[in-house]
Amino acid sequence: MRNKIAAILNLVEDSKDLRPLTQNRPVASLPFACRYRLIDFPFSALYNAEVNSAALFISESGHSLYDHIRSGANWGLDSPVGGGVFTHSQIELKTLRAERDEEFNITYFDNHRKYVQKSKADYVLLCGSNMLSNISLNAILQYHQEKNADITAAFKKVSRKALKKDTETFAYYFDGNEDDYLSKMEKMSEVPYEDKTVSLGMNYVIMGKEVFNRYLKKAEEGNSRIDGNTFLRYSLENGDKAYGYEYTGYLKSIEDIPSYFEANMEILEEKNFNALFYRNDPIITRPRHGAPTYYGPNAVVNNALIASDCEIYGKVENSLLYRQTKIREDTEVSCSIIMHGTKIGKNCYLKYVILDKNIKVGDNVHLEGTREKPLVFKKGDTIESGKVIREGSKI
Amino acid sequence: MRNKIAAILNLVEDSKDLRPLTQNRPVASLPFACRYRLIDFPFSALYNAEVNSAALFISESGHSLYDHIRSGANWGLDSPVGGGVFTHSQIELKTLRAERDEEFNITYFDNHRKYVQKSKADYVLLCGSNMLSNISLNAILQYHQEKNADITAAFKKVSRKALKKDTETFAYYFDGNEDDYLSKMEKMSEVPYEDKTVSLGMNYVIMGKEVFNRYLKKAEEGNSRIDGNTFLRYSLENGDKAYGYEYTGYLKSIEDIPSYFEANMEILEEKNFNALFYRNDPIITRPRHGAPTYYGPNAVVNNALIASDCEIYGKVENSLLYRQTKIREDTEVSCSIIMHGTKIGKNCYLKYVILDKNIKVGDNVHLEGTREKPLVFKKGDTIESGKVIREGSKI
Amino acid sequence: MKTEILGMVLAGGQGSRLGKLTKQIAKPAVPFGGKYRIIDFALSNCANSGITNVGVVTQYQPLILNEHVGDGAPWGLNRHNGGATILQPYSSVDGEKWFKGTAHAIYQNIDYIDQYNPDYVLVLSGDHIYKMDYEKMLNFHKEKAASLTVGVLPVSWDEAPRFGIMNTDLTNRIIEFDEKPAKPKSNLASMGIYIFNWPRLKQYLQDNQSKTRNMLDFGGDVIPAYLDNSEQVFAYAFEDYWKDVGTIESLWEANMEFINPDHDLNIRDTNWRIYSRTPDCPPQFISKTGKVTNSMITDGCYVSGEVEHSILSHNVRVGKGSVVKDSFVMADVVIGENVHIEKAIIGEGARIYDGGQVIGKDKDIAVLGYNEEIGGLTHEE
Amino acid sequence: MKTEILGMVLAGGQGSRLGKLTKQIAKPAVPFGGKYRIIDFALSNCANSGITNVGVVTQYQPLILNEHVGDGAPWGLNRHNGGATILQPYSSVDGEKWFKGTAHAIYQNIDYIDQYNPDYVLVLSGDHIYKMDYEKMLNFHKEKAASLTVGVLPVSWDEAPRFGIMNTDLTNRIIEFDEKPAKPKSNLASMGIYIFNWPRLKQYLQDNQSKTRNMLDFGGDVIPAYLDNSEQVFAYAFEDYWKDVGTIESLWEANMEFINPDHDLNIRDTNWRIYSRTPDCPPQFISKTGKVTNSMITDGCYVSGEVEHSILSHNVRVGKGSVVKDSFVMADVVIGENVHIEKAIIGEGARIYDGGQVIGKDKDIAVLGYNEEIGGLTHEE
Repeated sequence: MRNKIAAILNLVEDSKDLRPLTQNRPVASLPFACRYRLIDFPFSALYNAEVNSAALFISESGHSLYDHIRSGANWGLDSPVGGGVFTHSQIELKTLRAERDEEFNITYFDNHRKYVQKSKADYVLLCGSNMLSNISLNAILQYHQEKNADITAAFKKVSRKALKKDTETFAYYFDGNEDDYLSKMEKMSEVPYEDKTVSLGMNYVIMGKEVFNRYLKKAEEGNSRIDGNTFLRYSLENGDKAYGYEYTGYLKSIEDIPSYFEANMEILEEKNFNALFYRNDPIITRPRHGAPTYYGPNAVVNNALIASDCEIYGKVENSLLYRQTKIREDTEVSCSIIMHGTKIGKNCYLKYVILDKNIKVGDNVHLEGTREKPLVFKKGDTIESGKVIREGSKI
Repeated sequence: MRNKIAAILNLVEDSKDLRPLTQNRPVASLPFACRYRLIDFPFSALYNAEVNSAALFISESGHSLYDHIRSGANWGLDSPVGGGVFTHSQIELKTLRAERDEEFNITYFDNHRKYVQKSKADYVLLCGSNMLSNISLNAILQYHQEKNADITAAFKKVSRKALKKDTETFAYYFDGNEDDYLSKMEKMSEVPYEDKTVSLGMNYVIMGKEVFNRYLKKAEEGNSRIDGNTFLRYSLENGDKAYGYEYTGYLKSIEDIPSYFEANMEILEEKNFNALFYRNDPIITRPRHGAPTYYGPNAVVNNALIASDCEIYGKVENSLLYRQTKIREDTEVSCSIIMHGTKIGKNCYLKYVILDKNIKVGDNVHLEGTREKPLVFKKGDTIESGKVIREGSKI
Repeated sequence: MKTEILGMVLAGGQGSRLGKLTKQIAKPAVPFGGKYRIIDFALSNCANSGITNVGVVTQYQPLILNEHVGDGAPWGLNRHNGGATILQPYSSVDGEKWFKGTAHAIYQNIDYIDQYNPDYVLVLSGDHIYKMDYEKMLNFHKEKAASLTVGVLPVSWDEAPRFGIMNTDLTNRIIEFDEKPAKPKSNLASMGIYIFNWPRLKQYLQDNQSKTRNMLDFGGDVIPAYLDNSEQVFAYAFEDYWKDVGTIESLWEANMEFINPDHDLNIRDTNWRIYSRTPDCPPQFISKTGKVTNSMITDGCYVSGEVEHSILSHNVRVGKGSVVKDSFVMADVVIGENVHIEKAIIGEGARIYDGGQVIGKDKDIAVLGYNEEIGGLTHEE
Repeated sequence: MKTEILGMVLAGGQGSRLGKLTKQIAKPAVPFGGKYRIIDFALSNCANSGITNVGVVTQYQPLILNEHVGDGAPWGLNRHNGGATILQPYSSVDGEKWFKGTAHAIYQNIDYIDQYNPDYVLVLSGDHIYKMDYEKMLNFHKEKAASLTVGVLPVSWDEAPRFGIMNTDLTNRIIEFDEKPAKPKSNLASMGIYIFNWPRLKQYLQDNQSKTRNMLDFGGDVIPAYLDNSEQVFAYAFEDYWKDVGTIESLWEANMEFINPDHDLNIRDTNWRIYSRTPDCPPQFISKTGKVTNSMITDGCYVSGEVEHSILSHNVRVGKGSVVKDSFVMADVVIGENVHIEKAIIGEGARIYDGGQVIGKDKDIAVLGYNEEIGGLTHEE
């Protein structure tokens, strides 16, 4: 019941394929499922395991994240008992290897070392935010302890084809069965692209404090970024006892617009929705005030996830509406993601569209992408009445 | 009693002359008076006037500030009633005029405009953090209203010689007496350096929402930074009704190491201490846990300000000790500033010294600066036993 | 510490006319409108009016109410040295301090009030649905140099005999107070909202405790005493939407009115938000078979059936083939398949199993109590 | 919601042996050590032991105690769905729910406890100064498969007749409970710290209410009943510093011991911090004429006189020529010039004017009550 884990979140994640959604926000603060941001998922995992301290390593676009996280109180991360959200200026992080700024590098590694030392935790967790899941850290820790492992990394068995060809993820291999030593890891992009089952590394990696300090030293010597998979590689190189913890819940690697769009659509399937949200361990986010959502007299809403504080007078199908969206009369929205504060006028037709926050759509607008290539509009855009845009046509 | 003021704090303040203290922190998070940071003073002014929202414009070194501010809750700035601490990525701020990044500039001005609009306040306050004071915003506002002014700027009458020669501050001039129109402002560095009384602008400037929006437009057209003195200049150019509100409490312009050191020494005078801390309006900071300070059997402490959670076995005179400092037996500390977590060994002698946070000083160390040029050691330094350093000698 | 005006919300009442809805919950904590509890309106009005120090007096079944109010953070009432404070009965060397009436509750908490040394005390009940700017009322109180200002509401002349009626002169000064008059001379009903000059009220409360007249209630004791002594007592008229939800019918009616997006209360107005403490739930899910029209739905709901002109609070599940019509469903209710709910209030945590029916009619709204269960076997079984 | 162990801190006691120090303040809220109140030790122990849900039962003069505990934030006890909850007497349809004893206070709050559905309930009093890891005691409880584990302290055999004494067998099982035995068979005194298996305790409390034996107190009723029924009751020995500050002398003594930087309590140990809710005050100022030795001084103090082997709490002012020796001075005390204070406890907000004296002696410590004033005219006059 005591805090036993110090958590380090490496949130300097590759976001170029998620543009324009990540133009002004890191991957970690990407909106998801009507009222969450991706960071809510690892943070809730910390909360549910009663971890009360976390160090976040954030790059320069992290300000939307600060606004969301604030003091970390929502996730129990502001406890005076050794807790707190630690932040570090990480502009240089991306260029860590390239430029070798001596002083910065010392700070970077020292920050990690001091945080773990001050937290008084026995174990260290490394993770990121782009592997969407609802994972139990206590279960990983218990597995780690029972196996008497040096390092334990979470994975899920998925079809190779569920990931994009040039994914940045890793495949894990085991000596015998999955209950056995983790013996090898390989860039997933080098695994043949076929309907074969692979063990996808989730980049949730746990180890004892001593092991962490050992690998940290190695990272410092090699001037490497501190990251779950990097440390797992060290353990394999060292011949340490590495184990895999098999996660069986919903998992999605959010790497580009298609995978982000898919994740949203998949969550409309009850099975996935329940796996993420109706487990015993709740997903927690920053609370917001607003009235319940109003459905007009002629509203037709089917297979849709809706946040509160919306107003719906039209038709919404296979779609997600974020807070304070408004869908006017005779408008049809299907297979689309409509983010916070976006208002859509009358008699519009939207299919396979992602509208970022606070977009204004006039009347009689027709927007149509494809499942493989949804149309994406960026925060604050205005789409004038009468506009017709189809995938392939010029935006 | 309702929130009537939207506060905008421009915290991109010149800090080069405060190095090494500002190497990893902005001026706003410079420690002061044993348990505060400079930002606490404007923040407390907001708290005491029941202002519940503020927009902070911060540059890239702002992370120590985030850790201090967190959600702003300590200063009542996290109220859901239109409140919040707003932060913006401001790396480009310093180069606003130079590079003319079109998109960034639009965001910069839009952020100001939207914040004021969303806050629903009738008045806008512009201020910074480097003019140390404890000022009543309600009093300024009341004066502003009674004068039916377009803009009101706070000032204090000081001797020109109390400021450094090349200060970046401004002198205000009035048509008749100080109760009259503010008719002219001039760079203080251009005012002759003699024992003459000048009206020092404090860069606390208040105006109505409409006036603010008008000046904002002007700033946008001229690509200028949003700042109290800039807006005051606009009002003079426009022939608008500008007034000065005379502040009579303690004031110090913190611009370089000598002025920072002086401010600390001045606060040891009861008159100044009381002016800052024993007014009706308290100065609020982030609460910390720790035991009361222990004074050893042979401790000799005179004319000193001490935070809690220290241990003092030696002699401390005309000095300030921050939290968790330790002064061992037979050590003498005078005219010095010892910041948080710094430990000083036995039989040392320190005079005119500033030790930043978490410095370790061995035994038998002799450190001696001068009042005009105190010795400054930077965060985390170690000073080995037996070391002797005098101002002028090589560090 | 000095505060101009302190709010005292009297939230100790049982509200017995709400029957089983107030058996384990004080009336101010009864749910309303999908994501609120009744007291949210009084607390949000305080916050929006700039009243940052508020005592909440509780006594009857306070657990849920106290947890809801907590540190006052959802309403921004969590300032240093103040904010929201729960005040409950306690014991002292003088014996047990129970609250025997509205004025007596203030009397027992004089120590708390004196901490703030306020000029004025605003006394409210936590029982009503309305949006009111108390700052305007305070300004009126100051302009009139009143000793007491009573918030009044013009009611229809038919209804007037059911209320405490204030008869005023041309300057809005109250010259007479009729408790439930058979032949009302005015239609200005007391809303139970008072602004008192604190030093004077304190004197009344303290002096009179030792005399024959016990100052137990504001309506029955304090106001008559003020009028007898020619204190300056004024009426401040409130003209907007105000609803006492003291009965099952009025609670149901207020909820049904609340659905209307053009409702006078204007719940979506961001200039005067109604804040609440809400649980963290996933977004609402309308399944392929769900149909929702003219309704308000809250986070965490799962709708596979039909919902028409109703309010679903947090985490309500409506199974296939079920119909929910003209009803107010509180949080955490499970509605199975082929259930029929109409003109009803369903209490928190209730379960209506497959084929179950809860059907009321006008003036006889059906009520299912908290955690009650009806209907056949669960679908899973 | 499911919690393994829930803390219940009994903070309703008056502590009448503390005389005027507990007239307006419940004993757990009595100040200690410069910046603490007594209950901080129990709450910090809970927080440090990883017990995140804690009910604080208050009844006697709770205003200051309730404000101090508040939302539990200083102790990190402000989690979603839990944290610290104040539990006070209340009324219900069954009548008024007053707390008539330690066990009865638990009985009246069964609804609160059942919300968490805990396996174990840790019952504490908020009256003692100590640092204890309740997790270790819980592990002991589980290892022993106990139904009840009682925290016990070895006391000197002289003192044993003043305590409730637990006689144990070789396995630490309690076989007999002697309340203040003339001839003690053991020196293991009950600390008033219990871990119960909740379902069993609940059964005892509910069953026995309707029978002749009323389960009012743990010591007097519940433990004897457990022993009579051969429940598995074990003693868990605590060997570190523990102090009941129930009298003026013991409160003074505990404070004097606390000054020692090598004190067993090890207050500066960052592995087991004692947290508190503290006011925002400026740093302490020792003026040119101030002299402070072998003392603890807290934020906001201003010292122009001499302080020796004493504790000054927040915002104490000591004027020129004054001497404070071997004393515990609570917050917001003003000491004028040429005052002599020795072997004394000075209550919060007290004022000792120029030339005043408060001098006690061993076994007869002088006490100045809260806000009391003594001595000549103030210096300003």
